Amino acid sequence: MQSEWQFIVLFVVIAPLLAVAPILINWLLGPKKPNPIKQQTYECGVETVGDAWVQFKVQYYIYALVFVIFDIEAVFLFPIAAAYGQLGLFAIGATAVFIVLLADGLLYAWGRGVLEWI
Amino acid sequence: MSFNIGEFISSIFDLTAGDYLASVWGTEPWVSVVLDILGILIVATIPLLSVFFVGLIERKVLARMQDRIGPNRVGGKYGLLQMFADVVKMLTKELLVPAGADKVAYFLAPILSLATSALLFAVVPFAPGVIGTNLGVGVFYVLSISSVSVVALLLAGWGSNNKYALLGAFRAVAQLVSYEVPMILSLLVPIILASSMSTMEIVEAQAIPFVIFAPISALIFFVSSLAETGRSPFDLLEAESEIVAGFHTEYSGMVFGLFMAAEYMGIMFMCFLFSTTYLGGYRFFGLEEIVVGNGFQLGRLLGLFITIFKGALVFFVFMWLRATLPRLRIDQLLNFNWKFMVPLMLMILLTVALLDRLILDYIPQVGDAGRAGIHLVSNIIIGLAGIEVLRRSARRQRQRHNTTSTVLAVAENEGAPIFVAAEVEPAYGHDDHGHDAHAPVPAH
Amino acid sequence: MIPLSWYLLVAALLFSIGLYGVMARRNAVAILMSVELMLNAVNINLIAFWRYGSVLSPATDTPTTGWAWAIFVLTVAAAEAAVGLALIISVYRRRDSVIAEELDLLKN
Amino acid sequence: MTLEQVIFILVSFLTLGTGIVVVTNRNLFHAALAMMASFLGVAGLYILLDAGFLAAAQLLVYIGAISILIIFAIMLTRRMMQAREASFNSQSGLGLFTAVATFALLAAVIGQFWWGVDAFNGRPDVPDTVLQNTVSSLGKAFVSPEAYVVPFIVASVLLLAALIGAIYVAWPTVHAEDEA
Repeated sequence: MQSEWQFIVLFVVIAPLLAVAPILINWLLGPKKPNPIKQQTYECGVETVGDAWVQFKVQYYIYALVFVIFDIEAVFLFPIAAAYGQLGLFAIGATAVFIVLLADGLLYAWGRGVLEWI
Repeated sequence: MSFNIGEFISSIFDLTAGDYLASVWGTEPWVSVVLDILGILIVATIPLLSVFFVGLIERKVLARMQDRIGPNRVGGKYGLLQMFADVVKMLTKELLVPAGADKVAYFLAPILSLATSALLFAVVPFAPGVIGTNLGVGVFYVLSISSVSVVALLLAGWGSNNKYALLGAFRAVAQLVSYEVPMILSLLVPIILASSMSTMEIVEAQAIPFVIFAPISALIFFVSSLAETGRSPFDLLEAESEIVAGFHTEYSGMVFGLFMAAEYMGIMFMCFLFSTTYLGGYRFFGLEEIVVGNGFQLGRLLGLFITIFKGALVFFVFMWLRATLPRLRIDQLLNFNWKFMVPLMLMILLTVALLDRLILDYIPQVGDAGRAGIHLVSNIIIGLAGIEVLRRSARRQRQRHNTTSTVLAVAENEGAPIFVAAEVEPAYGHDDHGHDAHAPVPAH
Repeated sequence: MIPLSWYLLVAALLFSIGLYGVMARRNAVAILMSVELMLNAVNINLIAFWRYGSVLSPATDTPTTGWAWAIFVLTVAAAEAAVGLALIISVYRRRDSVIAEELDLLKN
Repeated sequence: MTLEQVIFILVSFLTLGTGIVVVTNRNLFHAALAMMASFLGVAGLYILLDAGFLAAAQLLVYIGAISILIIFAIMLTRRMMQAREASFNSQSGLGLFTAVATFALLAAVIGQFWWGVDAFNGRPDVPDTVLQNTVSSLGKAFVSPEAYVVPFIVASVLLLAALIGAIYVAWPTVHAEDEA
């Protein structure tokens, strides 16, 4: 383990404790008198109807999908950008091909109309 | 080497207390662990505590912009203790768990939200050599942590067992993941220009701030950081006219306070990240010799002040926009991202990558200033072209609206999901796709 | 010090857990999640062998084989999840079911 | 025990324990949560193996993107999630047997070749500069003709195909509506 990552590992352990402490204090200090009316979920003042599930549009999935593809692109592009000083024109060309191919995907999604919010 | 209180205090002013303690304690493994834990406590708690301050400032500034006074009772004339009073109130409220809630998800959400916001600060370079940990992949680390924070919203929405919370969470996630794409692309530009991913080295490379190299890309980064932190005009995460309070509808007391604190910490971090990647971090034209040089003991402190000053400047623009702009509709928001910012940013990225290579290979004699000038010109040309395209498409859209009959125009407007009702599909199952919710759904 | 075999054992266990999930779960989404676990196990192996093996090789440049293939596995995993979930959503819309056994469209 | 060993054991327990939850929990949402924790554990293993960049990539891609995709899919198909049916199929016994047999085989191979071999008892010492250069070497390798430029371009074609295919499949057409 490199020393700079040791910091991150310890931080990942400690950071949630920062959030747990206020919740614990709140639990200790606050009153504890729950009742069914108080615990009802909020629905603009009327009684709650059914459970929380509604049928979602497939649109949400599409946005996440395009995002996943660009995320992977980032995983490739960040090391290349970090090595930019040592790259030649061929490398830039290959990266450009990579980006243009993925931009094609975006164009397809656009042309197909899946990016329209309906 | 033995401990000397005078040297210790002077090392604190020099912002090198860690190095001093390391030299006193030696090189045993536990020393690095203890020093890391001390560093983590500093890096995590100072942003957390400055939320008190930043929140108050924002309330005061917003109030002044809207011709109000703002908090002015608690803690004297300026309401200095207002945020403390708020926290005391939050801490003494009942910890309510809504009926039917998924307790694991319900409590994990605020914890994850705050933890990720705190983790972001590990790589902010505050002054030369003053950084939580100088990761070689700093900017990439920031991206990965901020993409984890999206999960917290989903957990909150799911855990609350509330329709508005779930819808709000879904919308928020759609917005955040969409705007993460231009943010990724615009962060690549400083990395290319500095040829490194480490935040420290990006700052070191900015003899001329990168905002001068690529102002349009800086603007795109700024806009997407607004959207990532859910600030106005992109505050659809909590659009109270549509989805009550979004994903934190069912949260109250300190659990809600944690979401609030995480939001402010995220905003502060984005301000620092913008000033690190585009505004030159702790460097400032004339002062950088003093800041970077080691001869003067106040050098690092000066760097700290410059960093905070730049961050505060960006934060002021955040507040200014919040006081000025109305909220966007979600279709406008997503269209603007996918159909304008992402293509434009791809163009800028390709141009910067190609141009910089050509400059470095063929005309290295132009120096830093010439390089900046060439990039600036190309960037502005692309930006103007983008704006022209935008204007044309807006004109086309207006013409289309004018030619269609008024009735149709109204119907089109209603088709846009201004109301929750338009977004909730009837739960018939078969067609979870784009029917206008007002139209009767044919039974299959 | 951590021996190489510890990592390999963890990866083997994770792989077996994922394999069990793939074979035993009925829900298609759950099967997909198990497949992701198996791919992760493969990646652990790639990186472990990189760190214990090829870093030592006397190349002029830093060897990156393990990393590069781990990232390609990541790519394949993402593509697989994207298409697999799209299929599941599509099938759910038509057949109203995400149970893998009931999807016998090609049988009849 | 050194700090590294402690971290390794904790992280392994996180990875494997949540992995078991993924394959056994009836609540799909909780299974997805456990999967994220398992991915986090794997990222921890990468950090222990000096592959910090990959750990960050793991968080970015697996937790930040794929898990969200999976949760969205769970929500879209949630009517099946009420857990009224069995979550295991008839061959779960066979599955358990296969999994155990596979593990036994892998463990036998590991025991044969790598267990207790001196050369693999600890991570070889490598200069820090080499490890720090890995990311930029990786960037160079992706776009150099001697290394991975072909797989790199093929990966982008794969992603493009996945994007187009997934949109084509998931997006309801008029035609699909008629069929349904």
